[in-house]
Amino acid sequence: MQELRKRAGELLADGTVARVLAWRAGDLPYNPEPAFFETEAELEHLVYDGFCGANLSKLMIEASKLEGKTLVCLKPCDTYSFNQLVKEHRVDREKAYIIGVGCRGKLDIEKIRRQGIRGIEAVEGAELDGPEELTIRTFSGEKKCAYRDAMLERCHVCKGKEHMAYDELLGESRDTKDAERFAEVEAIERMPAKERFAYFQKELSKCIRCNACRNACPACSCRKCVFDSTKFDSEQKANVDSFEEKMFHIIRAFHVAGRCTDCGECSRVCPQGIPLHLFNRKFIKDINTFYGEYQAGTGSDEKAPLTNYTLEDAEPSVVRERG
Amino acid sequence: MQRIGVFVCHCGSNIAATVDVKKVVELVRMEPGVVWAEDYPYMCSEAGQSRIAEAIRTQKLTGVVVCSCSPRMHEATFRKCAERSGLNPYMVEIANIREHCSWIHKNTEEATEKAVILARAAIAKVNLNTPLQAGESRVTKRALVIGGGIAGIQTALDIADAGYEVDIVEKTPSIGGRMSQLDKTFPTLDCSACILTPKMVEASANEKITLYTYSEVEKVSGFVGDFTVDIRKKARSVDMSKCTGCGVCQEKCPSRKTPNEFNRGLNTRSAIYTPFAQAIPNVPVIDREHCIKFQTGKCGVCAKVCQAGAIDYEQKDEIITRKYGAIVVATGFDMIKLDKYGEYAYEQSPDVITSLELERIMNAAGPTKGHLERMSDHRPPKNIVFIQCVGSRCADERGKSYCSKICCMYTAKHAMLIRDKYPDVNVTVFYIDVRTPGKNFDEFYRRAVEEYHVNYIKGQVGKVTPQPDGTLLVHGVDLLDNHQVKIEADMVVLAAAIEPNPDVRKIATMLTASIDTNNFLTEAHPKLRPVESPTAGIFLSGVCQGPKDIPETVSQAGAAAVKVIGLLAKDKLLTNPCTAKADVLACNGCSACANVCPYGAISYEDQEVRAPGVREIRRVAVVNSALCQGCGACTVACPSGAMDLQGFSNRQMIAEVDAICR
Amino acid sequence: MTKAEKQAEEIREISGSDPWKCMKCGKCSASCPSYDEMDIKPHQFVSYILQDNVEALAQSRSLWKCLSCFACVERCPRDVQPGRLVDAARQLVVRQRGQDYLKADEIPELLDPELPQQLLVSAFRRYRR
Amino acid sequence: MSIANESFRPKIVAFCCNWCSYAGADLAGSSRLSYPADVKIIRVPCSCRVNPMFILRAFERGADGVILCGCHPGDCHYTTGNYYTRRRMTLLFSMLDFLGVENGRTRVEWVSAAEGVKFSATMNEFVETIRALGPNVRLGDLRCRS
Repeated sequence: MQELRKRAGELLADGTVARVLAWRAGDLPYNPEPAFFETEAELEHLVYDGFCGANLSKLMIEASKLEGKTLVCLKPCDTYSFNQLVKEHRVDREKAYIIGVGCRGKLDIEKIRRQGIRGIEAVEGAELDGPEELTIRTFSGEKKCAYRDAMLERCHVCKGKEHMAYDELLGESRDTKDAERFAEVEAIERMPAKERFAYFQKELSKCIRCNACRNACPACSCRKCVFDSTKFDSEQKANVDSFEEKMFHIIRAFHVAGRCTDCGECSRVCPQGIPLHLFNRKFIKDINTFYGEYQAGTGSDEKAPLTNYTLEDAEPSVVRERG
Repeated sequence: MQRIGVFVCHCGSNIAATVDVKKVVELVRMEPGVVWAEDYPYMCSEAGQSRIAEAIRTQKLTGVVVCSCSPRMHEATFRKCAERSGLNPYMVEIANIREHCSWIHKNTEEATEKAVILARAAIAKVNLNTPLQAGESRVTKRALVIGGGIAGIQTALDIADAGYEVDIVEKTPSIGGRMSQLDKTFPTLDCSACILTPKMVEASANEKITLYTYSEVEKVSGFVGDFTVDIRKKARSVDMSKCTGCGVCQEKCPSRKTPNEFNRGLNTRSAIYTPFAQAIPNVPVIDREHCIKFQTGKCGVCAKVCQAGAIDYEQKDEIITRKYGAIVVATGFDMIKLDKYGEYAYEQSPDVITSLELERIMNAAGPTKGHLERMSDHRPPKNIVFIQCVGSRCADERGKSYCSKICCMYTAKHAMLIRDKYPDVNVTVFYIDVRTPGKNFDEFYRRAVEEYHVNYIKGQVGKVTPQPDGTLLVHGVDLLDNHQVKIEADMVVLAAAIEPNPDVRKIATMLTASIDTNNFLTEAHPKLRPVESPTAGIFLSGVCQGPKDIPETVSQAGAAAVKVIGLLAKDKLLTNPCTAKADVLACNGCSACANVCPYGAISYEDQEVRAPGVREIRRVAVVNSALCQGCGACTVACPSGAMDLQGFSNRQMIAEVDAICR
Repeated sequence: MTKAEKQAEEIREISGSDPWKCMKCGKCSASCPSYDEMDIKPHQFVSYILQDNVEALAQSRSLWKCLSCFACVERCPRDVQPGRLVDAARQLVVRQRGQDYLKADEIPELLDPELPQQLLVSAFRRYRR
Repeated sequence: MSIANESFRPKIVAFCCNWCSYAGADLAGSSRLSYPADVKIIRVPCSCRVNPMFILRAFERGADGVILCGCHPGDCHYTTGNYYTRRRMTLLFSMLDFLGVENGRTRVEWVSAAEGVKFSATMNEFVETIRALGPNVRLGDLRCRS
């Protein structure tokens, strides 16, 4: 963290960048938030630890419009999103100075809470070079929790510790993958249709349409979302029927299909804890199965799966036939 | 809010017999936006149209819905009618209550209910229609004919005659097609070559016609009036400008074992060859697959003997790109393969032949110099059996469901010619039906029976068994006498079904012309637009559209030419205004739309965008409406809905869905 | 529906064959090895069923002369497959008459030493390859 | 099929491309090849014009089945439109299936202008399928109405 502050300060000072896009401490000890820093003095508020899950690449859309370069801190998985935004001409690579920050997995405060740890006042050991165990100070004393057990779901299926784009690297990254990426999706696929339906009905009925998923998602970067515009007579309004969440989430997943890098921000930010990444991951799995392995955001020029085709593609009836 | 008039057509009893049109009128009056509704026996009639025109004027209509037949029939009629009355033609929508309703439903209540729903959907759509203006596009005054058979030649000659440039692309080394393989033609018994070669010469001599033989269409892009076509001129290995056509190279060529395609493989040819004596151009090609020089590097005899120095082993395929206003498909036919008809022993015995092979045997330039003989032992046959409908009129997957149309007549011709030249040969024809519609056709067939005593037996042959002595035992049946017939024939001729040239599928795909399950190209209307493809600017000539004899092919070729001339005579074409349009305010500039556009109609510009709170330069999509054909692929690729299709906008489609599901 | 119509319908059902597709080309009769033994020829069989004349078929000698060689089935260009209709007609008769549709003493009269036995031909057809 | 389903009149939306399937439906009409009146056709220029939004909207508004018909792959009037349709719809249908929605409610069929018979047969079969599935409850209610 100190190193990052120092390096950012140098780059600000020598005029390489006009501002720094990173995280600063939030009102609670475990919710740092994205922030722009324009002076060296402000940098003392810059933080970087296990709770800095937020993917900053989307903020580069606005930063690309500003004068001068922006220093942006990107974790390995964030760089996929960044590349995808560059590919879609939303972010100007020339306007970014990327520091690829190290990552040893990001933390999910809910995972800690689910272990019965309540009244959290502070969490120690969340920094990049911290110990394997977190020490959590609560109203009722100190609690311990393995770092690994407090990691976000997405870190257990991490795409890898390599940065797909950067100008310089800072800090070690670690492979945190210890689960199969599609295991969750496959488990649901194995359920009978009725159970699948019940499962999603339960999950989606929690949705309060706060739009946190949409706001956090780097692929959901439309200037104006179709659900806010009059384009389809589908503008957001008081839900007249129960269908709208479903439609919203299906369409949202469809709109990002082939563009979603599986960064997991949607699920991370959902205040209701809906496993929204399942929709995106289902599409990714289907795309891999039907059209060959595809990972958005690797920086290749490959056509996106939904703007591409082959003469021998599977017919839609394949869905019915596989039962 | 629009002021919509709804006009419900009875179509005589076509609609009114199943749909309660009065009730439809009564119910649509209650729809939002509808200020006028009426019914009339024939809306498309002069009187019907004038009712619409009058309502537009008196009721100050801003939108019109006609509940009638398919928009594919009369959308244009009603749009013109609206335009004449001062209403933008694109404010008219059709509710198809005939093909999609009255003709398929029997219950009046159901049909009426459905008609009302269809009308509602159209009304909901019109409520969101906006006036559209058609643009204009240029017409390249040059036509392309694909296929150099009689159909292609005739079409090209007629187009050239009107003064337009026309190119013929022919896959084989010479123009002439199937007709050049025929010996005589029914029903007048003219020599096929005698009537065809003058036309071939004319095509070659006509300065408006360019021949690309030994060439294939490689790629087609563009649209009516402005097609761009890549033609692959396959390497002939002979310099066309130097060759004198003396033929010495073919005489001296040491590679002589290649089956002769022109003679249907009944004999062999040299590796350097012209398919037949009257070939145009009279310039040979080297079949590189069978040429010793190309296969082993050693030979080069042809180059040595060529006085003109025309042989060029280094020649390469050449791709040329040309622009055309119209394209005519004249790819013709071939006979089906008979490998699935084991019972007729075609693959077992060389004396079981197809009719086209018989044509070559009867032809003086053919493998037997015109002598009728068995291919196995070159003895003249004494008993010939003709079997009709081999693979035609089949309901199974072995054959074709259609009647090949020409077999009855050419078999009568063959039978007659054989009996005429060899009166001691017995000729038996096994038929299912003898079909002879056509001028002087039945008379021709009757002559075969009455004058030449050809033995016609009604009944399909069950099996042909080659005998050890070289004869062929034909197991037939005489259905009229009701007994089985066994004939010891020494030659059996199969009237194999004809099928479209197998290459046509590839060509149809390039042209985006639709094709039916039998690979025949589909016409725009089976009765009223028989020589046009539904794809604008693509025309059909000859058997590629359906089985035809020569006179029919020639008349269709002429008809296709007239349609082409009609198109090329125009300087400008009106373009479809239902094109895509981007809303710059919502456009992300992400390129998803451009990635799916098949016409390259979408480009990106940095534009200054101004809106409340926004003033910036953005990368936004711009549609070139002259290139856009209005498929709508981009509209779905666009996540923000910035790309929309005029005339089929998102809101219009949603309104239709809502109206139907109401 | 008359009894005859019902029977014809039953035959169509058992056989799975559609006699309306027949174009009366006679290829079945031309292919039939038992043609001469038959009183109602294979192609006529189809017409009889179209005319609901099942009674005549049930009475006919042809029913028991068909070798079930299925040459007609293989070769029929219209997928009508008269052999199946014959088979079905036999089924119908068997169902009507029960197990003893054929008396043992009738068999020698029906047998023709010149002709291959139905059982044998059927076996060849089924177990060939 | 239960007796209740006999009286069930499904709402079915059929999107047909102008060049092949709409013409195929016209041919079915002029050949008097009937199919149930439950099917209502919406004309689109190409199957690739059909946005998943339209399909979901139909279900939202109470449709029991949605079928999309286009030219056979390779025969698209716009060359490539139906190839995109094929991918989009495969993914969309797979997602609906994932959500536990009966996968018989959505279908894509390729029907050419010459295939009136196929059009009618397809519609008959589709209506039959939807009748057997019964009214569309699941898609209409993924959210508990507590």
